[in-house]
Amino acid sequence: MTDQTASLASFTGEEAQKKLRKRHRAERRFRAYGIAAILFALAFLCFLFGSIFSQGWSAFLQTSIKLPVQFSQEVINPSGNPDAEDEIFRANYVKLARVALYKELGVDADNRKERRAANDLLSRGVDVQLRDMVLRDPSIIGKTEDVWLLASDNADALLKGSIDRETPSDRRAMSDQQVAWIDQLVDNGDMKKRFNTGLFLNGASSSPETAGLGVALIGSFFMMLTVVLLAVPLGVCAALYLEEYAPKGKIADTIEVNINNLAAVPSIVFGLLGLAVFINFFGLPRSASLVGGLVLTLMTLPTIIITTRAAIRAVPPSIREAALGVGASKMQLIGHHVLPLSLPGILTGTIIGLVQALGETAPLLMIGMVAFVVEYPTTPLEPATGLPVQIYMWASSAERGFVERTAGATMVLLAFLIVMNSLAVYLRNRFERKW
Amino acid sequence: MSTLTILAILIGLGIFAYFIGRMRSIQVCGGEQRTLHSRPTYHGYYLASLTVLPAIILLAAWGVAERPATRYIAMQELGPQVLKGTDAEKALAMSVVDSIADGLPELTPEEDEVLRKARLGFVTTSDARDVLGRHGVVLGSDPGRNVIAAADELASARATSRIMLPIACFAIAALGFAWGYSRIRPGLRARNITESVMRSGLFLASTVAVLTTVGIVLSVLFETIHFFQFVSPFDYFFGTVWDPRFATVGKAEGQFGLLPLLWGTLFISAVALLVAVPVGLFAAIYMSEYAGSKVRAFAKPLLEILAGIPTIVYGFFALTVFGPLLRDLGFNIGLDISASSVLTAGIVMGVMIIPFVSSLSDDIINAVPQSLREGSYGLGATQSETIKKVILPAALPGIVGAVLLAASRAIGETMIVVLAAGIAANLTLNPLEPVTTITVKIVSQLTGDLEFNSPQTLVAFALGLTLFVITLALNVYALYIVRKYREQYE
Amino acid sequence: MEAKVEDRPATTVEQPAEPKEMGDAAPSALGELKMKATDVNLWYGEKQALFDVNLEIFGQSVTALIGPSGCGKSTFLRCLNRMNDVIDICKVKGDIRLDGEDIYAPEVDPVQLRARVGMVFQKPNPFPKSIYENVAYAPRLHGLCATKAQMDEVVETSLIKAGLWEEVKDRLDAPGTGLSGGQQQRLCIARAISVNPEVLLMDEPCSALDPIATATIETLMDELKENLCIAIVTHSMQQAARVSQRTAFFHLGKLVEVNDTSTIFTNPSDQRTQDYVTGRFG
Amino acid sequence: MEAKVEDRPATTVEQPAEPKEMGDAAPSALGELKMKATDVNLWYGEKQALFDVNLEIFGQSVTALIGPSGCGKSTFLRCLNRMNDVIDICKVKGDIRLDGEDIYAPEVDPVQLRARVGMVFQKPNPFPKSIYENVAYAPRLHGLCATKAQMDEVVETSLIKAGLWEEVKDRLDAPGTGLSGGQQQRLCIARAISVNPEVLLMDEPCSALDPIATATIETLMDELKENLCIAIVTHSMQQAARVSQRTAFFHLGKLVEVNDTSTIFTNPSDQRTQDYVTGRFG
Amino acid sequence: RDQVQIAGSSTVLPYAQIVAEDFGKTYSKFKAPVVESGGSSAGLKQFCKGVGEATIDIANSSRPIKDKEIAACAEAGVKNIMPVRFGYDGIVFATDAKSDAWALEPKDVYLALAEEIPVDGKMTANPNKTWKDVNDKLPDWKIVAYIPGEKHGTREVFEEKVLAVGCEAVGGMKAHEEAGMDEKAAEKACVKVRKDGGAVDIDGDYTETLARIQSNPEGVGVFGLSFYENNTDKLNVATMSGIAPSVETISSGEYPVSRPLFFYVKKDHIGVIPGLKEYVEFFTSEKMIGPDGPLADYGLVPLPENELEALQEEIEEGKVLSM
Ligand SMILES: Nc1ncnc2c1ncn2[C@@H]1O[C@H](COP(=O)(O)OP(=O)(O)OP(=O)(O)O)[C@@H](O)[C@H]1O
Ligand SMILES: Nc1ncnc2c1ncn2[C@@H]1O[C@H](COP(=O)(O)OP(=O)(O)OP(=O)(O)O)[C@@H](O)[C@H]1O
Ligand SMILES: [Mg+2]
Ligand SMILES: [Mg+2]
Ligand SMILES: O=P([O-])([O-])[O-]
Repeated sequence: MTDQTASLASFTGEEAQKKLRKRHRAERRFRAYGIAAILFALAFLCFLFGSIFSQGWSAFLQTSIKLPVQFSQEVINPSGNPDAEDEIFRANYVKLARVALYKELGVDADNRKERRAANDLLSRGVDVQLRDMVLRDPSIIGKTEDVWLLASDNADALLKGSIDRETPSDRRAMSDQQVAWIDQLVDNGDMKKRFNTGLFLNGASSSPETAGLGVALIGSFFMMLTVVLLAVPLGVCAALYLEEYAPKGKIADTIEVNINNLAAVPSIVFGLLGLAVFINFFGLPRSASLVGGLVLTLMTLPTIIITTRAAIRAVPPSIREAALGVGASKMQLIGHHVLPLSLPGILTGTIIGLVQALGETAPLLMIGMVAFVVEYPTTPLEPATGLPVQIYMWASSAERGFVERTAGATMVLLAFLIVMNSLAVYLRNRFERKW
Repeated sequence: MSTLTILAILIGLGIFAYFIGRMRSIQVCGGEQRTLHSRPTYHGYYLASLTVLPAIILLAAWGVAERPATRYIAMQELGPQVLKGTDAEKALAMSVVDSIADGLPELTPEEDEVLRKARLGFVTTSDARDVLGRHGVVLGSDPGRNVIAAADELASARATSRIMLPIACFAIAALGFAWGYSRIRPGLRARNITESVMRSGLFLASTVAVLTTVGIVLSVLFETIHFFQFVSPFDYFFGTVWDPRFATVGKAEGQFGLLPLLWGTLFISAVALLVAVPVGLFAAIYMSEYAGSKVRAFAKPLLEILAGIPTIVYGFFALTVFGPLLRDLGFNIGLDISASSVLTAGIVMGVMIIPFVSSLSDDIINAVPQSLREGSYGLGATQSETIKKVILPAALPGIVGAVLLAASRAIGETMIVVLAAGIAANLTLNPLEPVTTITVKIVSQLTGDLEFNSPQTLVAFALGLTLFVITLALNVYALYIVRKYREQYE
Repeated sequence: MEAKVEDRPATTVEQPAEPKEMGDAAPSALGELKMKATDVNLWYGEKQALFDVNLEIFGQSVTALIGPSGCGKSTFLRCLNRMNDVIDICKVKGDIRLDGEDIYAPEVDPVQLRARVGMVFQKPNPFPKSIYENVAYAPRLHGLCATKAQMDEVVETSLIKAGLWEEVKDRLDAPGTGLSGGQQQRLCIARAISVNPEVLLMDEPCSALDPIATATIETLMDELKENLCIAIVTHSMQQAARVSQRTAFFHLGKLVEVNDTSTIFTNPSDQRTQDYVTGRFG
Repeated sequence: MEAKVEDRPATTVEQPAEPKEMGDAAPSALGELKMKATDVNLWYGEKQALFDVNLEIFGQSVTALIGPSGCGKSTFLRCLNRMNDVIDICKVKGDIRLDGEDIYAPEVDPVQLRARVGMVFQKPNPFPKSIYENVAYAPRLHGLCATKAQMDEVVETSLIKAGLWEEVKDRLDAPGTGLSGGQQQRLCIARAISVNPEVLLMDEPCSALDPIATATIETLMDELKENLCIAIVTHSMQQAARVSQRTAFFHLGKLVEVNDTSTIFTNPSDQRTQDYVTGRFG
Repeated sequence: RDQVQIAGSSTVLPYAQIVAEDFGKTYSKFKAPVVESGGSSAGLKQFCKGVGEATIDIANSSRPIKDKEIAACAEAGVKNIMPVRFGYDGIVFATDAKSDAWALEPKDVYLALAEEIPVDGKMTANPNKTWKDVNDKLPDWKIVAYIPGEKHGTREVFEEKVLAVGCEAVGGMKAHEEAGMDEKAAEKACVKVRKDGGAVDIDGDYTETLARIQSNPEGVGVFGLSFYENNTDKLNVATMSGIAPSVETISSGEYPVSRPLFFYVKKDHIGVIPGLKEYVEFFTSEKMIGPDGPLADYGLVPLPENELEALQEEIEEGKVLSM
């Protein structure tokens, strides 16, 4: 009884109240740390997104100039033979565009300097633009049509404000005359920023205004396809074997450490491996998205195995016992219960792995996928690049136009990421079942 | 018939065999399914795998062997001077033969005739080249007569193989089917057989990870040995100066001290973990213990995005935004922070690996049984006391695993370090100065302007192997720690 | 005080008109009134789990709560030390007093309350720490022991009271989770009594234990009740009969009847109680 | 057969010299001999958990396994349908026969065995599927029902036998995990009997249940034993006394005594049994 | 294989890209070549893997191929290598655009960046803190120079044409030799850069150097001429010994710091790989690398006319490296 009163006093006395208040303060502090941690991470994320968006949004717009182009027969097809494909292919389309531009701006065609200055307003890619029009519809030859032609990256930069008009003209990439021309075109409504479909469709190019993510998107798609088709089944099967069958002991430990360690191997080393095995040993072609996919498969495999194992381990033993107790075989147990129940976890792991693979550059360097590829690949065996590769290459390009494209491509990649993440969260919630 | 077609037909046969197997098993037990050892489906699987698997193995083996075999046959036509040449010469000659053989089946009979004549010397081989050129076979020079002969041989060998392959495959499939069919009887342990086939499949899948390790070690080992022929292991492992210089300066003139790089790796990773572990852990605690399920469902995937952003983006962010910010901050409080420093790289990298700690720890903390929480609350503990004294200790093994994964990621990171901490290999204790890491040097020595079989480039492989061994040791140690705690607490 | 002993009514909630005029006095056979719940209603989200429960718990005695599964025994028990606060969706209405003080009053600190009203759970839940640390946990939290010697003493006394001392005194550093089920449960009791709570709530403390371990714990309760007031939830009629002085029968979230244990088991006033204790229920 | 009824000895393993000469005959009060374990020893890794256990289980009766916690009751039960195979470190020696056939013989398929020897676990563990699917699972595995109608019938019969039909017949598509504890346990029993096993092993099936649910399951056992042979592990002497015809008492991995239930509870031949059943143990 | 495959130097990459793109536009028959970037050494390593369809056809390089590499190539069967030196890369010093234009001498750079400099004829650890310490005409900026890292060939040129020259000019060479070094060791000591943060190695591309200057406006960076020409509004180029770097001054040899750029072609592949021969000819045509071509526009310092003609002739003949 005595110590009872003692304890009562110790809970209600002045001293105790003070102690208690201290504990509650600690409690509030602790909670505040948690909120601060989340806010810190989210603030960083916003900061990061903000800095990317502010740089990158303009990449989705591209300046074009509307010119009445005369598709003159003499330039395109002087022989008059409509079957002379090579002739049509090699015709001097730039000239068509330039002539139209000179006329529009009233450039003195005899003044070489002025001509060159005017030429600089047009992209180097206008020839392809016009050629494609002719190849698509040869009947256009001889007619005059209004065409929106790509402006050069400097003109584009001026319109977007990344070339400062205040810079002294000797240092500015656009001369005063060029600026005046541009202003004139803009005032006429013949020059404006339009949505940049080329960013999504074009292949690699040395000039920013014609450079696009087309090849990279296809390459990334092929690689992700390979990873999904290989890494996911392989990873899940391996995890199943290790969790359900492999005898526990030294060997299992070795494999576990080994897989954990693979997760720590720098990704470029996987590139070295891919070079040695897939290209040098199996003779697969360089720069092919299949090889890229295989390397990324090996790289993501540990992540998928580790997470899948954790998910499988989380299936309650009572369910296993129940199934075995009514005479299910091991495979039936796995197929009927373990896999369905661990599906959400497997999905999480898969997505984390895919996301990591989607953003990886270094291993692709070794197998030749950090490359300049103009042509669309039609199979996974043809040369291709990937989104992060394109970001990496654009990031190291000298032209100003690539700065915004780098950020723009990052936005595209992030969009991919967010779509994949939401898909994962959606699937996770769908398959999550309580037991 | 292309390999894909054969494969498709085989799969069709497999499905067919599956149904036959099922039917047969029901037939042999006279409808009394209880007398069957295994369910009819298993008999189906059994028959299907007997039909398909051997044929697929044959198909694969054929695929591997066909090219070398046909090429070997064709090469015999090339004549002695080529056959006596080096492998490289043979390979080159054969690539011409290959491309001609590719074109041969597309020729018209008249064109074929031209080629035949060319081979016998009645017309010039440049006629043959023209003919082939019309079918898109681009040849660098006029092919020799024996080259045409070899190509002919190659084409016919290929044609034979194309005919033989499906025959052989289907014959094997039929044999397997017949044998399996004859063995179906009530006592057949079809389930056990099927399960062991599947089990072997799973086993094969699990060997991939091990093979990857073997592959990695092998693909860096020889170059590493090569490297140590230039530089003594002592200088490498205990050298305190990293200054590889150019190969032109002199053979092994450069200094290849590992220690500054190792120190840089550990230093930056430590700073990154100093950021990621508290932030990640507190975030995890908040999400799992305090926040409502809505906040959690929202915050968790949002944080996970941090891990998926390409590191080059982080790198440029650190270089152009965060580094200067930090420097200005430091300037205001009288600290001289280089724009690229351990601190910049560490913090940005730490942010990148936050989700590894937060998401995995969140799962683990959630898995701590509610009974422990109630036990603690029941004694009058506040929530934070419960978390600190009961939940975190109980979740420790799992959290160690999460931190380890985060550390792995930090150690293996390149782009952030290059851009945010620079590439100078310093042995410094000051976090405001730049250092660099092993992975950075692996990449830069591999991609440089340096001579490729000099120690300057080869050191990349040695670094790769070193890092591999270090992380391996780290993982073994972590497993040991986790085991130790598990034994104590479970 | 003594005057009211005889007319302590068999509180039957079905007769709400009946006045409950006990004041703070307790029957002489039991100790004084320790806790008093008046018109407690409780909801889990939309679902009501307790309906107008009125119950007194007296010191120096064991009160047993019995009733079919899901009738709200655990829920009610958890109201008594506000463990229900932990469940987001749980909402309590009514008045629960400890020594006449409303424990749901805003100025009452649940943390402090739980130190005064300890709890032992159905499944033994020792912390993943050493035996010593398990017992020392609460005194350390509340800063009851200034020195190591004091702490040692508290740990020893608690373990002795819980009847575990002899079995573990040589391995106080061994993990608490390494003990057998019965030992673990006694460890949890030692942990709960280490801060000298005034009330001890036990939620099916023996359901995971074999008869021997059960017997040990029942003996323990008998001893403990000299110093504190115990409320126990049990599924076993036998156990309720063996250990408790008063028994309350719950059904579908309502307190059907509460009375002397012997009365409840021999001469209950409600038909449902009768049916339940004789196993004819449902 | 009848000749041996009287001299069926109280098998006390402490007297290993004593001949166990029962042959395959069973006492007339019980059914015929169904399972027979001879000299079963079992190790978990290094640690031996069972020592020379010899036990017969007879058809049309309930055999109860009792004993203090950790004495190996569950372990022995799990030997009978080779559920122990699942535990890597577990090694069994000895001879266990079902209808005279060695169940540990290499040609015996444990999967098939478990269809003949069903099991119900301490904690109800329905699959996270619908009630219907829970019961239909095993018949489907073993291909017992060709048509949907047959399956419906099997499900209905099993649920009726398990005494659950009335409560769930309107919501067969509801998830099995949504039922109350007692219902879940009955669902698990329905699932186990859906393939008409010859033996049903139950490991503390009622420890999580309230008396009413317990009573339902005990009644069920009484009915089921007409058609099959039941072995049940329980901590409750009362339950053992109520439901079983024969009782085996385990202690420290040894089978101390096995005999008619009434004999065990009234007149055991071993002192330890005596102590245990009267609660004086330990 | 119907595409030419090219790998190697990241310095050469932009030029190769322009050529590859135009090649694809000009020849309907051939696909545009694939140009990998991975560094000169990595490119040459791939190049020397052997001949055949599975190997690359061309290695871009920002340095001449080394003898050891030629030997390794020969060992793998790559015996006929056609070297193509197609132009020069000027190397310029530049500061942030907002600063005044600098006039540098090699000796200024040496005195600012060397690890040790002669003070009164004795080598001492570099005491200079600001550029003003080095040369009164330079601003009072803390010395921070972003120089190419050791993986870059540019670094070698920087050491040889700037540091070594500066060293010689201020008598560092002599001081070293007096301190007992032989000539080679003295040369080596001359080009050692300070490690106290004054000289920052950059392993990445010039974009990184630019980003660093933008985040530290008192930094001095080393750039390729082409990069500078594309960013004239962001950078202010310094003169070297009074000569402003430009395509003209470099090709005339007035501006001292430049290096040749190369690509190497497997002769054995010519004729086997479709488009290879055409690509090489296209690359070396006046239209591409002439003074009015797109490469010069981008910043390549073109070959003098006579060198270009000689080069085209060599390619016509198929001249290969001697082993
Ligand atoms: N956390 C919760 N959320 C929602 N409902 C709950 C929760 N806990 C209990 N309930 C519901 O409240 C009712 C009373 O539950 P309680 O746990 O108090 O029963 P009990 O009498 O202790 O039963 P048992 O003997 O099975 O332990 C039940 O219907 C239960 O489903
Ligand atoms: N998977 C296992 N690994 C190692 N030891 C085990 C395992 N399962 C049980 N044991 C040990 O074997 C012994 C017998 O355990 P068993 O579960 O059979 O006891 P029990 O009689 O069922 O006890 P309870 O009444 O508590 O269920 C115990 O000492 C236990 O610790
Ligand atoms: Mg309860
Ligand atoms: Mg048990
Ligand atoms: O990429 P580089 O070899 O030119 O530095």
